[in-house]
Amino acid sequence: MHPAFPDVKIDQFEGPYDVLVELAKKQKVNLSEISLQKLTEPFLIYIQEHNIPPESVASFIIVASTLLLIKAREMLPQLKQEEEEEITDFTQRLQLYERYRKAGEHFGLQWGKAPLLPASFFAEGNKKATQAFSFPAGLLPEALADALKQKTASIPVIQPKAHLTQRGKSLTEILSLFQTRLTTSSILNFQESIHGISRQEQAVSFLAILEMARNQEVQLEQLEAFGTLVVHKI
Amino acid sequence: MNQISQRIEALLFTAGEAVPKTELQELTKTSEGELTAALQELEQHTQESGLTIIITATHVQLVTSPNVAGFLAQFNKDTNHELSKAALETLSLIAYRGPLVRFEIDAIRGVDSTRIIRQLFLRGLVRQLRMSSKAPQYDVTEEFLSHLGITTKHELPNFTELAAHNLS
Amino acid sequence: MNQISQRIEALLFTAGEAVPKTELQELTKTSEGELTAALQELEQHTQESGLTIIITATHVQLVTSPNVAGFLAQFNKDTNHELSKAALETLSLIAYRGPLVRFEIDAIRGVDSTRIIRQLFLRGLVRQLRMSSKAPQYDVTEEFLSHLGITTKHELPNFTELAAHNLS
Repeated sequence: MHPAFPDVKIDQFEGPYDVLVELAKKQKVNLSEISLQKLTEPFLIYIQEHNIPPESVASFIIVASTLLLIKAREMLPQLKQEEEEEITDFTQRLQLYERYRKAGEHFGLQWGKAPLLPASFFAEGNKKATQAFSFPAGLLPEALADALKQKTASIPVIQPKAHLTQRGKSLTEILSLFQTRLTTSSILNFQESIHGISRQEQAVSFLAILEMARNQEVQLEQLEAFGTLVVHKI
Repeated sequence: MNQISQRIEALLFTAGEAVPKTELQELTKTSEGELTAALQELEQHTQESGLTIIITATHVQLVTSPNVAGFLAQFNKDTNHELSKAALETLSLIAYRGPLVRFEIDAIRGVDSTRIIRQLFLRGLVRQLRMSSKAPQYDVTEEFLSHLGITTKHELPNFTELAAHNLS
Repeated sequence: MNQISQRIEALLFTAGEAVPKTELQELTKTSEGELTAALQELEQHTQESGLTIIITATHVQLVTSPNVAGFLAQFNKDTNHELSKAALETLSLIAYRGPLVRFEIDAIRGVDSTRIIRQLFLRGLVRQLRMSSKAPQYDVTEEFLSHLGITTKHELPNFTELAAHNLS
């Protein structure tokens, strides 16, 4: 099991995330006064720093989206009626889930404490057939190969739904690449500096110089659309 | 015990693992009702014994009795039985509300359960009931019950309440 | 039955073979006299059951009862028949992809393979590998390989290709 997630620490509330959801549902905490960014930031930092299993991230997303829904409802009263039904469904589902989750915890405590054991559980080594060996008449190795080929051919091949691309350089890596280059020269031609690298890295490079411009490390100059993009060091 | 119960006990013993009820019926040439009666008698017979039977919707298995589970546990050095949080809640849903299809599990958990169900399946803790055209239904196995030290689902805590499909 | 008899029955069941009396005494912390009494009670209990115990001067073993010997014998008779398509398929899976647990075989075949595996097991073509509390794995036996005229699985036709776990 993963270590407990960090608690929420904001002016209005301090404690676990799911408790906050409960309170919000009972309107004991006014979500319209809470910044959702402040609420989720510590969590996002936490998952960057720790290796969290996807299931746990998923359960956090459920909590976060419930908060978002409740908050949206409070801020936009006209939505209230439409959403009312969905929220009731949602709350019911969460309650149902909670009951089985608790029951499952009990399984965890009891698991393997006093198991009922199958025959030969403590048998030494490998269990062999006690009956006489009887080899099937006329069985050839080729027949086995054919049987398996036929079986595997009958299994439909699952087409992947998502494609993974080879990971190129990250934004941080490309950022530092530009920063290094700009220590030696104060002007760069963007098109020249991205010549010959993959499209994915070209896109990341563009993001990198935008980020640098935002941080006022560089100034960008382009005289006409699709023209030469010049990067000036500030 | 009557002859059918004796034969079933011997078949379960030689099998060494869970046997489908349909196979027991076929091998002993009995109807569903006769099998149920025979299993009941066998269960009665094992009441004060070191062995008992686990019965699920589809299978029967001869195992050591809860009477001696504490005694045997001392010899069982295998302690690798940790289950993840996701595994526990999925098992709980399947145990109490099963047999059920994956969609129902997803709907209550609020996340896709394909991966976790597959893990449970490979560990022998759940099985698919229908493998033909329709979406497969899942139910817990004898292996699952045996790890909890019980012989039927009905011994699960609050079974009647949590097995009811319309929870208030 | 009393507690000692129950414990002994469970120990014999999980041992899967003859157990030395001295070992039973040690495990149940009993004297020779207590063990003899407990075995007597166990024998009494199995009087009308599908199982019984064989007691020799030094060992005890849990076996199927003479009551059901005739019934069980019929399953050993027709062993020299050719393999059915299902059996061939299962055997090829175990030969090329083994060791496999039953659930993996079920998953690839798409049907419950319990019975077929047991037939192969009883014919000595496959054996069970039991790794502590996990589900047993199946693999082909040496006798099986030697009857095919080969000494290792790797000599099976197209072994490398067919044993690969990723189906293309």
